[in-house]
Amino acid sequence: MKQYVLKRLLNIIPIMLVVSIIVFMFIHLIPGDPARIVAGQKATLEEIEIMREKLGLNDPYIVQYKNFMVGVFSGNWGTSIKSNLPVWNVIVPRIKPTLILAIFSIIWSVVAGISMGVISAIKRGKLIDYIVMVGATSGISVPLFWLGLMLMQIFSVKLGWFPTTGVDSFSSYVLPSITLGAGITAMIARYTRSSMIEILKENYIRTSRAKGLHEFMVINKHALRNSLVDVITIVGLQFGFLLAGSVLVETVFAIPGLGRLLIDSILFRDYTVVQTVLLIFTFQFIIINLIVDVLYGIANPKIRYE
Amino acid sequence: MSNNLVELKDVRKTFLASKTLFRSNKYVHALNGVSLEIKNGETLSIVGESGCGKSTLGRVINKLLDVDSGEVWFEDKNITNYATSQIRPFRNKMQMVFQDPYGSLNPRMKIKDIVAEPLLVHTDMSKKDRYNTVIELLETVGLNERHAQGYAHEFSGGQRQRIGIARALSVNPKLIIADEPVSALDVSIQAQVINIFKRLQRDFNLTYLFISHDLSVVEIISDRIGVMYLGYLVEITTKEELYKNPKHPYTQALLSAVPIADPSHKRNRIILKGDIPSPIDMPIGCPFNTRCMYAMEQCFKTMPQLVEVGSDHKVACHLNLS
Amino acid sequence: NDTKQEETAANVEPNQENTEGKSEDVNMTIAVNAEIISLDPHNLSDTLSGSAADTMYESLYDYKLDMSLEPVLATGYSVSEDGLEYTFNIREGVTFHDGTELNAEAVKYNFDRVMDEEKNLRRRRNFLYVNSTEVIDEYTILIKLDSPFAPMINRIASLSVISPTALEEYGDQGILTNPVGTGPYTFEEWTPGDKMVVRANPNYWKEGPKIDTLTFKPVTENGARIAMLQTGEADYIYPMPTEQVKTVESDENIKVIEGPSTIARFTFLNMTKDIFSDVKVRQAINHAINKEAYAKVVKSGYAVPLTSHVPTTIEYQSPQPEYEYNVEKAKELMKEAGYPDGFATHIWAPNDTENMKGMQFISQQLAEIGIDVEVIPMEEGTLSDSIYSPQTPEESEVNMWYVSWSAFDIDGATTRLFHSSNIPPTSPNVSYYMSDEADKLMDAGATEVDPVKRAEIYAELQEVIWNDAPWIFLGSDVLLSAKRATTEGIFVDPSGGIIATEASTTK
Amino acid sequence: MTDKLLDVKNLKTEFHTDKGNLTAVNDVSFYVNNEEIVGLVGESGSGKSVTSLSLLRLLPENGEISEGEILLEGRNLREMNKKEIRSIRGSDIAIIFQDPMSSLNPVLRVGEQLMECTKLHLKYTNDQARKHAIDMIKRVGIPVPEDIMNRYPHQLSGGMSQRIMIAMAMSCNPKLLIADEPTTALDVTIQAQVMELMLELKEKNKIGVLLITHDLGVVAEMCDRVMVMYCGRIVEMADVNSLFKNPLHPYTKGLIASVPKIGRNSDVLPYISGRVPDLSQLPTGCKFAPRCSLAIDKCHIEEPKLIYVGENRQCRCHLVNERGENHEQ
Amino acid sequence: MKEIQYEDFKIESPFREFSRKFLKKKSAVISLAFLVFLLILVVFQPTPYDISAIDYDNILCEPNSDHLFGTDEYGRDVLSRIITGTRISLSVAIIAVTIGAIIGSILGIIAGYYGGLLESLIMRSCDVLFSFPGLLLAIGIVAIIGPGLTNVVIAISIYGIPTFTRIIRSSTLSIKELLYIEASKSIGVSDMRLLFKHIFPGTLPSLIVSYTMRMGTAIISAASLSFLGFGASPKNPDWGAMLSTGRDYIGVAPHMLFYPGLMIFLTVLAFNLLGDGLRDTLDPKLD
Ligand SMILES: Nc1ncnc2c1ncn2[C@@H]1O[C@H](COP(=O)(O)OP(=O)(O)OP(=O)(O)O)[C@@H](O)[C@H]1O
Ligand SMILES: Nc1ncnc2c1ncn2[C@@H]1O[C@H](COP(=O)(O)OP(=O)(O)OP(=O)(O)O)[C@@H](O)[C@H]1O
Ligand SMILES: [Mg+2]
Ligand SMILES: [Mg+2]
Repeated sequence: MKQYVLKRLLNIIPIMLVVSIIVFMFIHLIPGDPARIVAGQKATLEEIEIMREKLGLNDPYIVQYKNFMVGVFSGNWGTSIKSNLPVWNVIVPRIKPTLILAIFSIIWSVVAGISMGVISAIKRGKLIDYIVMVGATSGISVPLFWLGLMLMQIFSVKLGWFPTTGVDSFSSYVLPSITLGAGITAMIARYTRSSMIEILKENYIRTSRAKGLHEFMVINKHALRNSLVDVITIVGLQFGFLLAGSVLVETVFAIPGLGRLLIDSILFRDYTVVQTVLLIFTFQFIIINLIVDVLYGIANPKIRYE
Repeated sequence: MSNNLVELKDVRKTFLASKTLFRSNKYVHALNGVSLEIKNGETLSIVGESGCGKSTLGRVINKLLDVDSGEVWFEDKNITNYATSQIRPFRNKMQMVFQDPYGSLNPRMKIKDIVAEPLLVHTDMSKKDRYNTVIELLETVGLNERHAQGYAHEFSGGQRQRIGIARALSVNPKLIIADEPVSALDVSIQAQVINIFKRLQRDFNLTYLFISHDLSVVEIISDRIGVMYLGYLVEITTKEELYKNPKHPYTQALLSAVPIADPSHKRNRIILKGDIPSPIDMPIGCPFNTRCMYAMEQCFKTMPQLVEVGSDHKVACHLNLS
Repeated sequence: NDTKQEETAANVEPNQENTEGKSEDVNMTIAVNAEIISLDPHNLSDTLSGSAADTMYESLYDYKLDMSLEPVLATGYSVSEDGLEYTFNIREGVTFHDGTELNAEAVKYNFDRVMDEEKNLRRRRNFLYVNSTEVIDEYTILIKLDSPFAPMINRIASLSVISPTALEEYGDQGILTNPVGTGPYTFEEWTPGDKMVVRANPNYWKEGPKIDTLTFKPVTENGARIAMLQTGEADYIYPMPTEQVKTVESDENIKVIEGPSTIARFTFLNMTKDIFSDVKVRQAINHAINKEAYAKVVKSGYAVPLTSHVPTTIEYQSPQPEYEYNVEKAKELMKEAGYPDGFATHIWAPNDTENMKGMQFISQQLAEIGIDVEVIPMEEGTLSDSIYSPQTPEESEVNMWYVSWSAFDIDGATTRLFHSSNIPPTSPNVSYYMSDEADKLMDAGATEVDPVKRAEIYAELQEVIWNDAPWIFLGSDVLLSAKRATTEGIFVDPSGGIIATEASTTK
Repeated sequence: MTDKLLDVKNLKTEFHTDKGNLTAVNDVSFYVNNEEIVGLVGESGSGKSVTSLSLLRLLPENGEISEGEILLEGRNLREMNKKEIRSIRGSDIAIIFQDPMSSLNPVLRVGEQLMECTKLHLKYTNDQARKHAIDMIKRVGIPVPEDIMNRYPHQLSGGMSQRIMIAMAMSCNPKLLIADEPTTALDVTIQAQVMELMLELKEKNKIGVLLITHDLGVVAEMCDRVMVMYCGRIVEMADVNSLFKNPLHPYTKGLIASVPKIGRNSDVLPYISGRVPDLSQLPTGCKFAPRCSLAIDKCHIEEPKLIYVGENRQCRCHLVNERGENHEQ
Repeated sequence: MKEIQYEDFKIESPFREFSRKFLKKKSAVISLAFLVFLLILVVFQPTPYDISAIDYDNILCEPNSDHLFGTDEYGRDVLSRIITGTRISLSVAIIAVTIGAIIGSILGIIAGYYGGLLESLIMRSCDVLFSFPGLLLAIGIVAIIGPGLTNVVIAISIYGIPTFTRIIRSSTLSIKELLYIEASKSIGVSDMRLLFKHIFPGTLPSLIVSYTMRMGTAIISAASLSFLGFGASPKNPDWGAMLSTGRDYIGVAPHMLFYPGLMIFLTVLAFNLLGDGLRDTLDPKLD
């Protein structure tokens, strides 16, 4: 297991390197001159030229990439082109809202998704299974932002139960995390269901029934534990969805998170911020996948003891 | 030209079991220096328990696997290092029949296409000729034209196995490697398939490498029998000799363990202790030393060589040397 | 040492208030449509950041709602005959939030900062003509120009004054997150990307806000911003999306506020392209567009037709005879110009819904006179690249560019857009309008100090440009904001700046 | 009659499938006495496993026992409620399945799975259960039981898993052990070990065993009485010696003849032609008739009854009946 | 050793068996019917009004008997635009997913079958693509190549490639291990024939299922791109663009937001339910 983690960690290095090159190429491939955007419509040519020099945009790409990488490793992530603040100061306050949103969403999706999946699997073919599954499938079929706007209209504007926007209190996160979690819940529910159905056919389930265990124990102890092993992987995969979804949800609910920052920064050609956020996103994604794999290994003794 | 169709010389084969980063990798020792020959027209059976390397042996001869060391000879040609393109023409001289009659037929193809596939690869027959040949072959194994249109899942295990045999026969091979062809079948059907094997051998002058784990099945069909244990060939001799005069303690135990369908038949069973060791962490010395009731000091040190102990009877056991 | 002590006192005070009576605080929230990018008033270029900074910073003079100048930190000024020297009298008894005294020294410090070439702050461009500044006495400062430049007073006056002590302490970057000015509010907190909170300045030199804190909150999603106003989470929103006025009209808790703007909406016609080189074509196009319909469709009725290339809110604006909507006349002109069957062209603009609507409208209208306009929406950065990367008019591919422009003064609203020296890549004279006559008038207007003569010059200039029709003159926005009925004292000026100096609420 | 541990009467089990209702087990009656190993043999698909699952009402969702009684010491399992039947499972009747590897939960330690049963039925504490489990592992002949307790199933060999399964089954001292092909997945040498162990346990614990297998060799070596099953019906029942010496039913005859026997194989092996019919397309009359070389017209029309043809001996064949060896009992 | 059970003796072609099972899945059949209905809309385009006919007198009309789904900010008939939008939205999805599926399958089959360095290379590239989570990749691509329908298609297909590569690879890997592949190899069948005749048909079930499911994802992605301002131009009334315009009228003309949203929802739901039904019928193990 340790071996495996180590190997995976080593594996990250080349991937991150390629990712960094892609990120760098990406931001330089996007048309648009940040110097001009930063300086504003009304800027003079001279101002723009000074700006370009200052931002190092006149250097050859190789030099710019080198500077970028040196910055990454020395912890100097540069200054936001847009706001002139250190990139770090721009990013740090954005992490918390996204993180809270992500955690809330994941927690409720996992809880709801697994319960829905299990109920559905046990009641397979019954009406309740049908309702739960069509409901779950709806969760992945609805455009996030549409759902968000609708929820806001109903629960904030009409009923006044939750704040429309912002991150000021716990209740501010309710609607956004429901919106963001809907799709993930659906995925988890569907996956749990099919995994449970497979597992309920397994011989060891028959064994545990033959021992005289209560059906509740059979499901909870024997079946669920096994299906959780599978579900872990799908939860991990959902993080990608979560990050992408956060972009949309943060836009709708005016949450000052990383996702929104990324979009705004791309639009503004705030290179330094874009590259850092992208690196954070991908790094986080890779790390989460690693954690998921490790968890999978821990949950699955076959892998743990290899 | 010698009388040997196939000859294996000290063939070794390992599989990577797990990759480790810093320590040396672990390997499954599937074949540990197996030497044997299959004579033209004979049936050589290989018996042994699960995981002892029987299938690997078959695959090595068929060149589905490359050996780590040693040589594989076919029709007096050393085919050990033949590339895929070189081996392809040889493939029509040796065909395989597999254990699992359910898995060995492509579920998405019609029976006629499955049986015709070797013809398509190795001959340039016209479509019509191919079809006729296929029907002929199916009739040889007791099926008919109507079956040709079906898909594999519509057939019973015995029928599928016969389809597999028909496929193997389609290119007039010299050697048929049958990897546990009847293990998955019910007794009442098993007999059917074995009989077909026997008949075909006569009719087409075939050579068989017949792999099985069931000593009672092997007896019906074999001329000679080799016993394998943990990747080693521990005993090889003629059928009569093996049943009458088994030399290796493992062969003896194996013979005594076969349940006999006759309640009046009482005998002393040899019950071996313990399990077959893992082919990853092989015991030092004789591989059987962990379970052998006669194990001596020497057995834990050196691996006995396979030596001639009688006419056409070879055993790898220290007991028989002393 | 004195200042240090006061500074800490000033810092502690609001905290105490916070802990004592949090619930009694009167808090107001303004929801806006974009992020606050910077709070350094010398280094920002967007209106919203300007509005946010202006709650804490003041300048020597400021625009009133009618765009006239009103003295703030200055009490008066005089200009020398040759228009090269400006003398300002600084208001006495004003202190910065950190306790520092406002005096000529402090003002000079700010001038020096903004003019520093090294720093290249964004506001530097307003002071390119300033040669030097000089402290005459404690409350008098003299500003010398290189050459006479008429709009100078507007620009000099608009320089926000930062506490020099704070600038020394926090540095050019630190000041961004630690604003210290003289304004009606003191800084409380700012999370970049999220809200900025300011607190009423208890030591304000004149009557200030009647609330405790004011929050600026960026909410980009239009629907969400309105929802906030509906639920009372916001007391004031700007901009109020024109499309959704109906949503809140019936709500008696909400008032929609309309105001004129300095924003001109128009379309550049690239005159170096054959099709647009003939003035008849350009005039035909102007006749073919129904400006009323434009206002109704694209701006949901919240726009007024342009009567010159600058909106009426700009000083020296002089109305021109309208290009009346007349398809027949337009067709006639097209025929005269040799395009009886029209031609094909394309129009560029950013890819947001409003711009796309505008482009589509133009495309539909021009179809009436046979001009086939392909709508090409582009992402902002791409658009800017496409417009500014061509180094010569020949390389330029732009045909029409649907865009808006806003400036404080007529020079700002003219020279950059029409002077022949300002064609891309230098500046956005995307019509590639090169008229000696206009150039001369623009130069003259900029250096003429006498208001009467200036007015004449600019009247002539506007006539020339209007008749040359290098643009499609579409309209000028009506600025829409909305507030809770309880909200008082928050306004939006014609340039889109939010003024909350006297904010109060009865909620 | 009272000494019958398990008495099954006219058991009928059906499956509801998309091809209609399939009767996998039909009119099956048999009994198992204490200290007796009763064999149930038959080809694949003949309904052996379904019979065993029916006994404990462990059928998959689409399966249903539609007729019959299952009496364990006189109590009818079929009429018990869910709670009662659960209290029987694992304690009075234990069952082990064919594939030991897949019958153990891969994510739980072996020890925990072993302890579950005693904790549930005998209300053992953790410590008691652990001690008992270790004891059981020792009894099935595995050295270092403490180590085994902490292992996961995939770390066991096939033989070991099957012994763990047996230990698990025996841990609550059941009265009846149902073993569904307990050795089929094992190698012969290991099979010999497990068979030896089962015989030993039966002797010691004086339990009744229902041994299901398709291997006539295993039957001959293990069982006291044998039932032969074909198409969900018992076609013959006899004590083991009579059955092998004098099989009555043509199917039994064919089956025994087709088993290869070391040292006694002739050149051509006898076999039964044709195949086991599909449940959805069962022939009318005797189900074996289409494959039976002796079939007469009647066989194709009327299904014979299972009747006593001697002391403790039953057969389901028109021919046998007609030969007048009819012993009503 | 596995338990062996004899199967049906009836001769039933795989297709008949498939349709017999499939027709039992009600939700899948209804979904299929809905999608066929959409297809009919696409082909015949029964639009009651000209989709670009501007009617300034009827701006933002509520749904009424003239305009069943109301009108938009130009007074254009929303229903007609939705019908036309069906064609655009579906073509975007179909083209994008098809491209992604073709490239992904080829890469996946190669990676799964040949293994080794080639596989590492392909799979690591997929990891890299995957490490830009979901929609971000599409956003990135559109940001580079610019908005517009074609580019949205390109972006979505690139973003679909790694998914298909992985699914097909794992499917190939498991099929490669099957005995009938070894049987064919032992016969001497060439690699090409093996790949196309034996392995590829085996991956088809998972390919079909994920293709169907990805259709839903693609439609949503395209709409999300529009929402974020990276989408197609509103002149082409694809659903995403309509939705994106509609949100500005949320309080005034909710029908402009509701109907396109509903359409997206129903279509994606149909694709997903159909995918579910196909999976249950074809029963490949999807990862
Ligand atoms: N491709 C492979 N990769 C790794 N290990 C393998 C591979 N093929 C076979 N082995 C291992 O090699 C050993 C011998 O395998 P082989 O299949 O030859 O045994 P066998 O005698 O045919 O067994 P069985 O009776 O179960 O078919 C086993 O331990 C098996 O796990
Ligand atoms: N869940 C089910 N649904 C439908 N038919 C079933 C089901 N389970 C079993 N059957 C059918 O019942 C019949 C008897 O099956 P059973 O498993 O009892 O056979 P068996 O004698 O145990 O065979 P084997 O030797 O292969 O274990 C078979 O034809 C099988 O197809
Ligand atoms: Mg094998
Ligand atoms: Mg069974």
